[in-house]
Amino acid sequence: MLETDRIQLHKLVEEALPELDMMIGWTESCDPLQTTPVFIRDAKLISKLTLGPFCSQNLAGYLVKPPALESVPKDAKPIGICVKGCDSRSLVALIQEKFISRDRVRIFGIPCRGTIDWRKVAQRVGLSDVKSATVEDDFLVIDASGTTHRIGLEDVLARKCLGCRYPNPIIQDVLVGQVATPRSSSLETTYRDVDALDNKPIEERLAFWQSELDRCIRCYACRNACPLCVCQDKCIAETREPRWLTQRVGLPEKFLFHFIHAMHLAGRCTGCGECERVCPMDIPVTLIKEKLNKIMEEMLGYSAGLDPDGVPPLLTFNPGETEI
Amino acid sequence: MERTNTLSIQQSRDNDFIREVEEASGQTVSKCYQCGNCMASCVYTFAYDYPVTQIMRLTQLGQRDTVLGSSSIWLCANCQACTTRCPQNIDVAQVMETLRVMSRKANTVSQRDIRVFYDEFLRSVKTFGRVFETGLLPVYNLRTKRPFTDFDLAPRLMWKGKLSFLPARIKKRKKIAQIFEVIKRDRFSKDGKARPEPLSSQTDI
Amino acid sequence: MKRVAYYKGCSLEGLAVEYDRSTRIVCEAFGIELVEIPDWNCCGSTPAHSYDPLLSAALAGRNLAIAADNGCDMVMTPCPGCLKSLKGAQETCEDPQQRKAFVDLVGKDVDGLKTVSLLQLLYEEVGAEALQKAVQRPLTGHVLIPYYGCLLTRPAQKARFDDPENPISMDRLIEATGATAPDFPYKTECCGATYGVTRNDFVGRLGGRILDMAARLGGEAIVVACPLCQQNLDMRQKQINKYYKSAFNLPVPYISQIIGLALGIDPKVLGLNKLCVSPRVLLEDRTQPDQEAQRVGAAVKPGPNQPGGIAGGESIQPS
Amino acid sequence: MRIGVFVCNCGTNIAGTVDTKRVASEALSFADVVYATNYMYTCSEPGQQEIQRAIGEHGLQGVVVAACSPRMHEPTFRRAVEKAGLNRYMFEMANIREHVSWIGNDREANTQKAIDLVRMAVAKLRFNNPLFSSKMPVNKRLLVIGGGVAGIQAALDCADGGMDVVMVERKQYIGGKMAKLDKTFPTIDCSSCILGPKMVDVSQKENITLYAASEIESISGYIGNFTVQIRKKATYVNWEACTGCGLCTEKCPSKKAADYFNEGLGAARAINIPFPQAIPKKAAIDAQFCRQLNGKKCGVCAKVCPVQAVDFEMKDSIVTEQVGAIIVATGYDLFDHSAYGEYGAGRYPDVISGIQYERILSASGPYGGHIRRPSDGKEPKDIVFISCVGSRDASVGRPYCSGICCMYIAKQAILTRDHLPESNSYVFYMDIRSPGKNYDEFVRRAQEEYGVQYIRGRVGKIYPRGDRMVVQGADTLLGVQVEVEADLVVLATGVESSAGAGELAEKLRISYDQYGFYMESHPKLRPVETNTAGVYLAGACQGPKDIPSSVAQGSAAASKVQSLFAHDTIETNPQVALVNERTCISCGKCIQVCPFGAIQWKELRGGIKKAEVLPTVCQGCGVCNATCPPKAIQLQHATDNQILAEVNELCA
Amino acid sequence: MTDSSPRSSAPADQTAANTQGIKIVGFLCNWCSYGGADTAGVCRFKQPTDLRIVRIPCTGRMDPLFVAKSLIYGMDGVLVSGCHPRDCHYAVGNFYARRRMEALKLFLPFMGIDTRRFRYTWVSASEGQQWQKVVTEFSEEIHRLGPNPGVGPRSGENSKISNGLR
Repeated sequence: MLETDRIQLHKLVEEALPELDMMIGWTESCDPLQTTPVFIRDAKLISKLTLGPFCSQNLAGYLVKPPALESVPKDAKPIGICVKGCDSRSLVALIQEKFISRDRVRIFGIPCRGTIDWRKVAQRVGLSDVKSATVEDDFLVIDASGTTHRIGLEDVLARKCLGCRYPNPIIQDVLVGQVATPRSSSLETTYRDVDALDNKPIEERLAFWQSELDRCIRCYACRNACPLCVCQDKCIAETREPRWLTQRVGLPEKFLFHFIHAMHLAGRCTGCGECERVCPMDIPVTLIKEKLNKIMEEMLGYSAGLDPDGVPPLLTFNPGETEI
Repeated sequence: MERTNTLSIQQSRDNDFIREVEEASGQTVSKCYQCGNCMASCVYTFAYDYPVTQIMRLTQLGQRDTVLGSSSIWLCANCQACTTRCPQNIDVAQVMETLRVMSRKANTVSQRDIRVFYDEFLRSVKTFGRVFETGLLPVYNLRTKRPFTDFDLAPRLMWKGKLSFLPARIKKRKKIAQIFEVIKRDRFSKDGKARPEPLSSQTDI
Repeated sequence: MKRVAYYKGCSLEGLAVEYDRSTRIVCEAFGIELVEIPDWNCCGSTPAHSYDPLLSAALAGRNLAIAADNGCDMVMTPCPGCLKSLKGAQETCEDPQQRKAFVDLVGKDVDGLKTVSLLQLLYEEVGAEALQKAVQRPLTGHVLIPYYGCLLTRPAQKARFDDPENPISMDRLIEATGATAPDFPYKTECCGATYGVTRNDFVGRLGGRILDMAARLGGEAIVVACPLCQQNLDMRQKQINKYYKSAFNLPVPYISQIIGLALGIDPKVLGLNKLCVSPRVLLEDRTQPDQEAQRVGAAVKPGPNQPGGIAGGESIQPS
Repeated sequence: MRIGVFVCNCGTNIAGTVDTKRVASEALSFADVVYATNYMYTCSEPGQQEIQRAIGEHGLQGVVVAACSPRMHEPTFRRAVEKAGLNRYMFEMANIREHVSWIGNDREANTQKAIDLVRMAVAKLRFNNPLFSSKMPVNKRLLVIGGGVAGIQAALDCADGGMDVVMVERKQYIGGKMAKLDKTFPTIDCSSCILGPKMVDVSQKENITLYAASEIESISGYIGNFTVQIRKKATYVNWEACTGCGLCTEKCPSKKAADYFNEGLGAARAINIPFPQAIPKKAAIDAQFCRQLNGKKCGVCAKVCPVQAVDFEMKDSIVTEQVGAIIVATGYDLFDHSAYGEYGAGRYPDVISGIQYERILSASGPYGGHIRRPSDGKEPKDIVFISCVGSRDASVGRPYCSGICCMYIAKQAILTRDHLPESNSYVFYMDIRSPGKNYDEFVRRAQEEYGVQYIRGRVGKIYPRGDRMVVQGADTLLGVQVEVEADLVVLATGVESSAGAGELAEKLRISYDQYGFYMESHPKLRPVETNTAGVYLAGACQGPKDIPSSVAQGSAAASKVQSLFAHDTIETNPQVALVNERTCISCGKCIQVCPFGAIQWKELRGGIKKAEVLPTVCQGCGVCNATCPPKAIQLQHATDNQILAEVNELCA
Repeated sequence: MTDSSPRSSAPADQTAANTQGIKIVGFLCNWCSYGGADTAGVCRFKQPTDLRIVRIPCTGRMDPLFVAKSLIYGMDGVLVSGCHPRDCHYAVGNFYARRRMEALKLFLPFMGIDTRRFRYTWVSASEGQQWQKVVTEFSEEIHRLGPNPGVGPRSGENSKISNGLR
C-alpha cells in the first residue's frame, strides 16, 4: 500500500513540477529509521521522494527559513511541499500569520498513520546495525544484527502521534493515499501526558521540570526546528537589546528560555513536536507547549492551525469574555 | 423600662455589646443612619417603648441594659417590614431577633407573659414533637393568671370540630428532646459569656 | 407527576384542618403528588428561634432531612411561618461556621433541597394560565381581596419569590378563577397573629385595619395563604369587631379553597364549612350579567362592612 | 551616567515614617549615583534650585527624585531638570509618599521599601534616553456633546472667543433639564427667562453648528485632531425647510403620543415641537405614534405643511466633523421611582416625581401653571414632599447624595404656597443639604415664612385610602410614627448618570465611576479635565450638580479649551513606540494589535517590509511592545530594558 | 474584622521569621491602578509594605514574560493591576492583557510554580479602598505561602538537582 502511495506521489509531482519552483519532500537516508528532506528542481530526482512512517520531519519550516525561502525570488512559481496532518497545521498557521501566502505553495497532503520515534526503537534494539525497517500492519519489523524484531507500533510511535486528532491534512491541493483515522478524538487522549503531570502535586511537577530542564544546554535546536519560531537569530533569548537573558547557565535561565519559547507560541503552536524530536538532550519540550495548547482550547476554544482565516487568540480579544 | 434622659456616653458605652450584636446578627450596626424608615414601616411602633430606629441607635451607642430590657424587642413580630425597606440594606429584623436571643440569655426579658407562652410552646414541642394547641392555652392562662384568655372562642371551635383533646405525638420524640438538651447544654459555651439562667425566677424549657 | 414533600405543620392538624384538606385536593387536581413527611415534628416557630437560632434550625432541619431521605428534592409547606424556619435551617446548614453543629444535631446536611410555599408551588408549577383552563365554576363577579401576610414574600433575599412590596402571584390566581382582585395596599402588612394569645389588643388594632381596608375596597372575602393570618382574621373577627367597634363580616378563605371552588369541588370537601365567618356569599353564582355584577369595581355601598366609630381606622399619638 | 538622587522629606509627610537621610546615604552606594541628599520640600522653589545647582555642580546626567506620586509632580521636576540643561526624560521619580509613608507606620519597613524604590528608579534611569517632542497642528474647532445649560455655556464662551463650535444634542431641542424647570432656587428666577436668551444665542451665533436630534457615532484621533462621526437621527421633517409654524401639529390626528417634555403628564401629537421656546424650533415626528409610519393611511402633516418639509422616507445620516477638542456635557437623568414598591412603584397617579411637579408648576406646562393633581384634576390641599428617593439609598444602588433635591423641594414647597395659599406642604427629609450661597437661608424661609412643615424621617409606605394618599412615615426627632393624608405626593427623585453614559465614555476613551459619572483627572486640581487629553467635562455628567455649578464648569471647560487653542501647535508625547528595523522580523503582529492604527508597513530597498510607527498617532500604550516576539518595537520610556532593570533590582 | 486574618492569629515571632524580606512586585497601569494606589495613599489606607510598584503605561504593555521572569528569579509574588475592562485609557489594552495574564496564570502551575503567587486584578483610580483590599489580601496570601523557593539555583550556586545526562 505504501508503495502504491509512493508511485502516486511520484506521478503527481512529475505532473506538477513544471509549474513549480521547487518541490520539498522526504528521501531515504543512510539510517533506515529516519528520512531526510530533499529539495527537487530536477525531474530526475523525483523518484527519490518517499513517504511513510519514517518521514517524521515537519517540512513547513523550510518555507520561512533558509535555505528554501531565500533562494526563491518574489515573483517565482509556487513551491511544492509534502505535508502530513500535523505539518499542514503549521502551514495553516504560517498562512494565517501571512508569512507565506496560500498561492505560493502547492500542497501535497499525505494522510499519516503515525511516525516512528527512532529513540524508542533504539531503546529496544540498540542503535547499531539496523539493516532495514518496515511497518507491517501494527508492527514495526526491524532487521538488526541478523535478528528480526517485531515491535508493536504503539510502542515506537512518536509521543505526539499517540494523541493525534488530525492525521489528515487540513489543507492540500492534492491528497496522496487513503484518508487516515484519527487516533484521538478527545482532549483527554490528546493531552494525556499533560494531565498525567498536572495530576501530580506541584512539588513533583517542579522537581520534574528541574530535572528535565537542568539538562538543557540552550543549543536552541528546539527553537530552530520550530516552524513558527520566526525570530531565529533575533530571538530575545540571545539578544542584548533588550536583554532578557544572560549567558549564565543556571536553572532560572533555562526555565526562562523555555517560558519565552512557550509564551511566544501560546495560541500559535500546532503541536507538530519538532522541538522535542530534535532535542539532543531528550527533554520533553513539546509537553510544555501542549499544556498551553490545552489552556487555549479550554479557555478560548482555539486550536492553532485549523483555520487559515483565524487569528491567534493572544493577538486579539473579546470584550465580552468576563469570566476569564 | 425607664426612659433614659441623660447619658454619659463614655461611661455607658459597652463596646462588647456592639460586637456581640454584630457577630450574632451578621449585620453592621454602624451602617444605620437613623432615617426612621424602620420605625415608619413597623406596625408595632405604637406599642414599643423605644421605636426600632432608637433601638438601633441605642445599640450603636452600646446601651446593653436599655436595649435588652426594652419591651420593643419582645413586641417585634419579625414581620420583615423594616428589613424590606431599610435603605442601608441592614437586616433590622435579624438584629431584633438577635437582641431577643441575647435578652433571653441575659435573663432580661421584659414581657413575662410572652416568655411564658414561648416556654410553654417549646415545652409542648419538646414533649410531643408537635404543638398541642388545645393544651397550650390553659397552661398559659394558668401561669399568667389570666384564666379567661380566648375563652370566648372555645365553643365555636369545638362546634367546628377544630379542637382536639389529645396531643398528636410523633414517634421519635426522644430525638426531639435530645436536640433540646444539646442546645441547652451548648448555648452559653459559644460566646463564653456565661450568665447562667436562674431557674427560680423564670422557668426554662 | 410532580412529587413534592409535604410539610404541613402543627396548625394544619388543628385550627387549620381545612387548609390541609383543600391543599391536598387542589394539588391532586393538578397532578402534584404530595408526600407527607413521615413522623414530622414542629419547626419550633418563633419561640424556638428566639430561644436559640440553632434550635430552630435543628427542629426544622430534621424534617428536611427526612424529606431528602424519602427522595424528594422539593419541600412544600402551606404555612409561611414554617417555611421561614425551613429556610432558616437551610441557611444554617450552608453557613460554614454552623454547618458542623447543624449536621451533628440533624444527622445529615440538607443541601440541594428547594423549599416553597403552597402559593409558590401553585403559581410556579401550575400557573395562572393552567388554572384558568381548568376552571369549572368561574367566580366571575366576586371581589376577593388577596392578602399575603408579612412573611410569604419577605425578606426578598430569603423568600426569593414574587415582589416583597407588591406581590401579584395570588392576584393572578384569583383573577384566573374569574374573580376580581382589587389592588390591596395592605397585602404584606402584618396582621398581628403572633400576639393572638398574648396581646389581644394588637390583633384588634392590626387585624381591624386590614379588615377595614378590605371592606373599603368592596371586598367580599379576604383570601389568605397563611394559617395564622386566617385564624387571626376569621376566628378572632368577633374580638376584632369588639375592639374596633365595627361589624365586619368578611369570610377569610384559603387560596386553596378558592381555587378548589373554581375547580368545581364540593365546598364541604374543601372545608369551607370550617370557617368561622360564613363563606356563603362566595357560593353565589354571578356569572349571569345582572345587577350584582355591576357592583364589581363600582363605588362601595355602605354596608355592614363599613368601619365603625373610629374615624380613619387608627390614630397615632406620641407615646 | 552620573546620577543624582534627591529624597524629599515632604515636611513630616514622608520623613515622619521614613528615614530619608538613610535612604539618601544608601542611594550613594548604587551604581552610577554620584550625589544623594534629602531635602525638606523638594518641590518648592528652593528645592528645585537645589536640584539645578547639583546638576551643575556635580555634572549630573540623570536625576531621581524620591517624593510624592509622579502623577502629582513629575511635570514639575521635569521642567526643573530641563531648566538645568538636562533632557526632561533623564529624570525618574520614586513614589515614597502615597506608596510608602502614607500607608504604613513601620519606620524600618518603610525605609527599606523607600530604598528599594529608589534603587529601582536609579536602575531604570540608567537605561533612559533623551526623548524629543515634535509639534503638530491644532484644529481650533470644538465639539460640545450635550446641549444642556453646561454645554450651552461652554459653547457660547468658546464661540465668543472666536472659535468654531459644533454642538451635538441627542434630543430634538437644546436646554436640557433646565428647560423643563419652572423656577430656579434660591432666587426664584424664571428658568426659561434666564436660559431662553442663551438658547437663542446658540442658534444665532454663526460659528456654532448645532446638530439636534443627533448622537455621537464614533470618535477617532487625538488631542488637536479628532475626527467625529455624528448620527443625525431621522426626524422625518426637513429642518432646512421647516419654519416651525406648527400647522402640522395642529392637524395631526395622532393625539395620544407620549409627551416626553411634560414627563408624561399630558399627551402630545405624533408630529410636534416640544415647547413653544424650543431651539431649534423645528417639528419632528415620533415614529412610534405616527400613523403613516406605522402603515396606516394618513400623511396629513405632509399635506398641510406649507413648505413641504415632511419626508416620511427620511433615514438616519452620518456627518463627519473634524475638531481639536471635545467638551462632554451630557448631563444626568432622574431616578425612576418605580424601584420603590413601598411608594407604589409608579402605579399611583398622584404620587409623582419632582420633575413632573416642575412641569405642573410651569406656566407652559400641561396644566398651564395651575396646580392640579393628575388623577382627577383636583386642586390639592395637602401636599407631601419626600426627599432622598433614589439618593442615599444603598438598597436601590444609589448610596450617594444627589445634592440638589433638598433645594428643589424647598423651592417647590414655596412655589406651592405661592400658587395655593390655603394648601399645606409637608416635607419628609433625612438631612437638609444646603451648602450654597443663600441656600440655607432659602430653606429656612420655606419653614419660617411659608410655613412648610418639615418632618425629620423617611417615609415607609404610601398607599391610597379613598381618593387620598396615606403617607406613613416617621418623625425621628420625636421617635414616633406619623401619618399624613395627602392629595398629592411629590417624590424628590435623585440624580443618576445619563442613559448611555458608559457607551459614550467608551467612544471617548474616558473613564466613569460605578454609577456612570465621568471621572475627572483629579478631584480637586483637575476637575474638568479627563485622562484623555483634549477631552473635558462640564456639568452633571461628572456628578450631581446644580445650575450654578454646571454653568461654572461649562465656563471652566471652555477656558481649558481656549488655552489649548491659544497655540497653533501642540507638542507630541515622545513616549511612543519605536521600531528597531534591524531586529524587526516583519511579522506584522504589532500592526495587528495596535488599537490606534498607529503602525504601518514601511518598504525598504529590496522590497523588504518593516513596521513603522506614526509618532503622532501612537498613544503609547505598549501593546505592540508586549506582543512583538523579538522585541524589535520598544515603547520609549517604558522599554523592556527599563522594566527589566527595575525587576532585576528587586530579584537581585 | 482583622481578627480573622490568619496572619494575626499566628504567633507574632513565627510570622515575622517566616516572612521577613517578602518581596512582591506590582505592575500597575499608570491611569487606573497606579492612581488607585495613590488614592489609597492619600486616604491613608494602611497596607502591608511588601509591595514594590513598577509603573507601566497600560496592562496591555504587560508581556507575561515579565511575570514569569519575576517568579523564576525568586520574587515572592507578582501583582498586575489595570483599569477595569472597558475602562482602558487606551480602549482595549486590558482586553489583550486579560487573555495573556489568564493564560499565564493557568500555565504557571504546570511548570511547578505556585499560581497563587501571581494575581491580576482591575482597580480604578477612584478605588482607593479596593486597592487597599487587593494589596492586603494578596500580601497576606503571599505571607501564608512564605518565600518563593524559586526554580532552582542560579549559575554559580551549587546545583543539587543536576544529575547529568540520562
